[in-house]
Amino acid sequence: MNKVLLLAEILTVASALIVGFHPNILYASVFLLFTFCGVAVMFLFAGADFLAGAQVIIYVGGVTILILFAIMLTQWLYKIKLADIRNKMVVPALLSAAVGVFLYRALHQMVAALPPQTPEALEKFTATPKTAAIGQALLGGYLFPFEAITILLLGAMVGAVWLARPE
Amino acid sequence: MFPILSVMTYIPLLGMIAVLATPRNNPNLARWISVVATAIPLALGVYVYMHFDRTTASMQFVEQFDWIKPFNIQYYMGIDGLSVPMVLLTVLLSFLCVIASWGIEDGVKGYYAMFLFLETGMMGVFCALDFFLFFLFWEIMLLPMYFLIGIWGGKEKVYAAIKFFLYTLFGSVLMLLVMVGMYYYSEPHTFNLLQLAQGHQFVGKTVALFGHQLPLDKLFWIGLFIGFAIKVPVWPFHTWLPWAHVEAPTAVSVILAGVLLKMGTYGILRMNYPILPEATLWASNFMMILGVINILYGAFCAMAQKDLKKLVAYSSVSHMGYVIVGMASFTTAGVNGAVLQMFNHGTSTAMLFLLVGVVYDRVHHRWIVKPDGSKGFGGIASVVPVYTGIMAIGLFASLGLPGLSGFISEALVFLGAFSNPKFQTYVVIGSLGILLGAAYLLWMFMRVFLGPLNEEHKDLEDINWREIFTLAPLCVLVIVLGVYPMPVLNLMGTTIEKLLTLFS
Amino acid sequence: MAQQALLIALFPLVAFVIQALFGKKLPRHGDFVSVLAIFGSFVVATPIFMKLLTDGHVFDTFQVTWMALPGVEAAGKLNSAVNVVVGVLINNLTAIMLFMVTLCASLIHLFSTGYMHGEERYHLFFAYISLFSAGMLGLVLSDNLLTFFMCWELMGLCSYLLIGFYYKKPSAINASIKAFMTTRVGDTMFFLGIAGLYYVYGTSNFMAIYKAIESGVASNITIAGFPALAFIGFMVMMGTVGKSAQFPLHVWLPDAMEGPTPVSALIHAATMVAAGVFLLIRMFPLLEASHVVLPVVAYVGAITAFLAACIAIVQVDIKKVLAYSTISQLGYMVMGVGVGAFAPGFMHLVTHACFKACLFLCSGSVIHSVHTQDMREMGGLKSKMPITFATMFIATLAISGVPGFSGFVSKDRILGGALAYSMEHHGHYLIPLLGFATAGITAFYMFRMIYMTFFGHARDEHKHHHAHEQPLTMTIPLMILAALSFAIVFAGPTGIESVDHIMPVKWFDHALEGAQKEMGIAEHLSPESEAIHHHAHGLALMLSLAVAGLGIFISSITYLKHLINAESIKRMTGPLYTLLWNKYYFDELYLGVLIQKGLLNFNRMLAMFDDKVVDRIFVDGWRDITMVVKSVIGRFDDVVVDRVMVDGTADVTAGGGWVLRQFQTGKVQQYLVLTMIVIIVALFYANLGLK
Amino acid sequence: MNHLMQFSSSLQGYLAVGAILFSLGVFCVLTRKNAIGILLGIELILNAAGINFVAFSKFRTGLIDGQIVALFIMLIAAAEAAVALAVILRFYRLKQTIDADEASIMRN
Repeated sequence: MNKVLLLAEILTVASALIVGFHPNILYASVFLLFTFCGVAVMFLFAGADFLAGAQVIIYVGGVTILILFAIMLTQWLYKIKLADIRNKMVVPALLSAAVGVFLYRALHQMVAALPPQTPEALEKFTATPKTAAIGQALLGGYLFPFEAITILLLGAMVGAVWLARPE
Repeated sequence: MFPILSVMTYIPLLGMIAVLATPRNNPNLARWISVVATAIPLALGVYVYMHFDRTTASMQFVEQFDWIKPFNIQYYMGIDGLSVPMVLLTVLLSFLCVIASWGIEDGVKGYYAMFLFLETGMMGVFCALDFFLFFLFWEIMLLPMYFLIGIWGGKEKVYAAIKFFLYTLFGSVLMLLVMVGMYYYSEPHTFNLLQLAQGHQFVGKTVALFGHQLPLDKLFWIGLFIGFAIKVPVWPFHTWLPWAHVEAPTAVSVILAGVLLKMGTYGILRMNYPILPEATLWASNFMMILGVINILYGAFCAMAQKDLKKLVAYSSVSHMGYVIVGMASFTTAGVNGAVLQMFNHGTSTAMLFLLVGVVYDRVHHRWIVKPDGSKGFGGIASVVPVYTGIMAIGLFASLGLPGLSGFISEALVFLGAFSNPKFQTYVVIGSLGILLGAAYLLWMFMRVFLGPLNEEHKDLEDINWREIFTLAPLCVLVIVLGVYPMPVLNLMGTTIEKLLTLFS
Repeated sequence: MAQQALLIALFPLVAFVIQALFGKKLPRHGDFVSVLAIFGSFVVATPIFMKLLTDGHVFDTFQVTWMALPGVEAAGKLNSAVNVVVGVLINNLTAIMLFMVTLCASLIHLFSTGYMHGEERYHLFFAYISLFSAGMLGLVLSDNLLTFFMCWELMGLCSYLLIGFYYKKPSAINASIKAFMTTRVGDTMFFLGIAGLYYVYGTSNFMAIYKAIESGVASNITIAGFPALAFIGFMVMMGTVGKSAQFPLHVWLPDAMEGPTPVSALIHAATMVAAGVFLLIRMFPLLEASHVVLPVVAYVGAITAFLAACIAIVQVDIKKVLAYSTISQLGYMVMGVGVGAFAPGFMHLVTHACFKACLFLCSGSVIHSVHTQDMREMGGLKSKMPITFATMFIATLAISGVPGFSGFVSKDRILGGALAYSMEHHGHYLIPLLGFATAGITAFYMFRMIYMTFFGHARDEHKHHHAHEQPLTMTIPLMILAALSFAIVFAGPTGIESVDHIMPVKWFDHALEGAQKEMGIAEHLSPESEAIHHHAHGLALMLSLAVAGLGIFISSITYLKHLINAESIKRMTGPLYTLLWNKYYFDELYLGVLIQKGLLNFNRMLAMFDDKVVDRIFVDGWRDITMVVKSVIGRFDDVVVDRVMVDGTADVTAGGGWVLRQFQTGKVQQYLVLTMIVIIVALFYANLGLK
Repeated sequence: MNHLMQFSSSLQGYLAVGAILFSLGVFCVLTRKNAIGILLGIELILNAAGINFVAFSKFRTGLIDGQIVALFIMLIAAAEAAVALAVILRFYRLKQTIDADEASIMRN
């Protein structure tokens, strides 16, 4: 089973690299799709089955398609100059690499501070389905953020429609 | 016990408030209120005169209670032989001046309000026995004077008012310093004048100033003396007086000459003498010289004046010189003469100023000889005989003619000063003042009243009943005190006797 | 008796008050009020005088405490108690003076009802005269120098008011102020004398002083460096010099003639000027004790007498002649007191009062009839005004020292005393010399006046025609006064002692001896001085007769018989004449130099100094200084504080703001770069911290 | 190879992937001139955050809170993307281009 996880992680990282470095925006968007799928698999192996489903529906189904639409609407197909002129890349590359490294070291030190779970607890955690627990948590302890999110989504929807309406 | 002193001091204040409340279009109401507001203190003054105990030198009608406890400041009012004549003079002159200023037309309410406020200030100064309270009333008295001269005055009233104000303020700054100094250096920190006078507290001490040790009591004495000398006025500090008198309206210059000048000498007698006797003895020679200079300087300057009021102003400088000579002689006759001279000068100068006011209200100029040399007044005796008669009485009173009050105090001052062997040469020189006094007053009487009539003034109408009413009491006082001065003299006798025990 | 005596002074005072307040409304303008008052005083004074005549001595005092100042009981200390006690003293001198003053005053009041008739301020004239009489009588009555001084100055006031009575005339008012000021100079010094008395004796009561001097108190005390008694004596003498118009303060008396003639008669002949001499007589023991002052007094008297007599020779105004003659006669009295003959001096005072009052009133009636004072316009009035001529002639004989008249008696005794004084002291011969010379000159100018007015032919027909004799109210006083000018009144028919043994009149001498005893003056002359005195008096008798006769003789040959032409003498004496005519230029000296140049310029300069220097520089100077300081600080404040400090910081912040603004490129990505840098740095430190 | 598998299924593995995704997202945002490119980067960053949350909920806390937060992140990311694209369309209509540098009206 761990081999599948390893493959998913390699898939995610590779496609993320392409998204980051590919000059053509269309290709970047497509590979973003693959990154999301890889992440969904990682969720599965992390015992977050409901989450993986949500990931697939929201990101893969919704956001990426939205981005593709946006690209279609803003780049003239017949003269798609899809090549995204990239200006200097050295400084941002160094910068983002440094951020990544420091972030990882910081998290790594924090990890040492928390007590690890026993392997069988890990096993039991990944096995139990989380949907019911998430449902109860959403309407129990997390009721207020849940409601706030619904209002947020409504607002975003109305805003997006108003902004994008034709003159 | 009925607080008569406070009532006398604050009735004018109530009067002021009442005057301010009267409607603007009814000046006569304001005038009558202020008459009442000055009549009541006058009546109380007579009561005080009747019930004043002549045999004791201690304070009478005392009102004493704590005012600002942390600084040991008390509301301490009381009068003794020294302040009774001054209180009576203040009350009488204020009453007369309110009637004399019936002719003021513009800003009647403001004028009478300021006037009553001034009376409160004056009464307070003469009754206060706490240095802080004294200083408070001293400053209160300054303010209305500034407005009275500054607003209702003559041509250069603003200059005169400012000069008067700043000059006296300079003096009171020094007084303030001394007050604080005395508070600080006195053992049980106090402002109470009587306690300060006990035990010669400031004699031995010295204070480091400008790098070397200065004797404390002499420093205090000089500070107080300058503060009061400006008011008297003593010679180098007198230049505000002619200006203030010339520019002030009649009634104000009467009060200024009648009462305010006496505050200086009263202050010296109330504070310098009892609290700092050693310093006073040390400076007696200095004071006597200043007194003689005052007499001669005032007389000489008066002779050269062309303006009636300025002449009388300089004569006041000269007559106050007698007071200083009397004070500085430390003899019974001298000091009694000095305090009597303060009272007599008050009445006789008040008469002179009122009379000058009478003629000024009619003709609006006061020139004996006009600046361009032409005749100012001339030979008006034939036109206004009654006025001439009263003027003659006033004139000969301040001249020091026997039979009138001026002579008694002058005689006492000189007899007293002469019986102190140290000052006999000064008195001989000072007696020249009596001579010069006669000269400039008679010269003025001749130029203004006698001789051929100056046609300009042939339609001058004689003195009216209101003016006579203001002058009559003063005439009576001047004549009666000239013949028999004891009614005023026995008021101050015992107090001065106690005061002088410090110096013999 | 002293209490009634007080009435003498109070009657005129009451009359003054009534007259001053209601005079105008009273019938006849109230002149009867004054006349009655003075007659009342005369009536009260007469019994006192009679008592003196009958038993040769009168004495009474009445005292009251005027001022009491409490103090330490021990005398002599600075703050010792002061009790001013005043009162009335009646002794021989007072009695005589009272009688003489009230008599003269009454007669003059009567005379002036006629003379002043129709004057504009008639009632005020009588008010002033009554006040004057009250002052004079008060002075005579007072028993101490303080009230003496008060009445003294009160009289000065009245003389000022009366001289300036015609106040419309500028010359009159100048004369009045001159009189007041000159006498005031004397009075101020007199007052210092009184102050000295209070310093030395603690009182100014005559009796107390006489006793103190007898017991020899205060011979060593000094006042302002001078020996006490000399200082007081000198100051008192200066009082007399001022009031009795002695040299050098005599300039006011001739000008005082501006006043109406009764005033001249009353004040400037009989009473006020005599008060000065009366003061000397009252204070004689003190003067005598001070040894130094008496000779000075004698010299002053002699010089004044001689100088005034000389000026009188050249005067043409009848009143001026009499004025100078008064000064001269006063000089005589002062000389008398100075040489120690204070009894004859006092007698001369009394006799002079009578005949000089008579002379003035006669000149008044002459002036009243011919309406001029210039003798050159008179002449030949003998027939027109017989009574006036007769009384004036008698008075002239008296003043010239013709035997049988009062003037001769007193003048002869004074000259005798002067001669005895010079013999005894073997020096000072100048005094008798001047004395006799003056006697001669007096006779000369008096007869010159008589001849020019009454004898010869009328020089001005118009005035001569109008001349008429005065009504009785004016002539009666003349007659009475003339009657008093005879020797019989004072010392016997002829006035010469040797002759008068048959009918001696000794009342005056007895009164004066009593007064001397009272004053403690030893009359017991040593035998040899007794002899000198006797010898001197004999010699003096011869000399005075000779001198008087000579004077009359010369005067009559020049003015009666016109043998010598007065004009030629005038030309011959040239400069001397002009000197005399200008009264030795005293007026110019005093008025011109002392007053105009000296005093007034000094005043102007001092007043200017006061305005410019003391006022401007000393006071406004401070204002200018503060102005300068203010502008300096003001500019400093603008330039430095404002510019540099405030605006500077503003620029710095603006600059800073500009620099920071450059970061606001608007490029979102650059903002993210910055954020990333910050996060990295934060994480880096976080890692450090965690480790 | 076995070691690599061991690492990838442990917490450090997940964190490593998260960190890599995060840095690539940042790089993408910084260098892309195209506004939509920036959006891509943001999506990557958000996913990285999600992974970290899930990893910690499994390997350390054993609670589902982490997952709930990840869920919320997803929801917000969706809303954010919608609005962002609407803005970009509006901007495109305004400026006919969606170059990020053009949007600098708000500069200094």
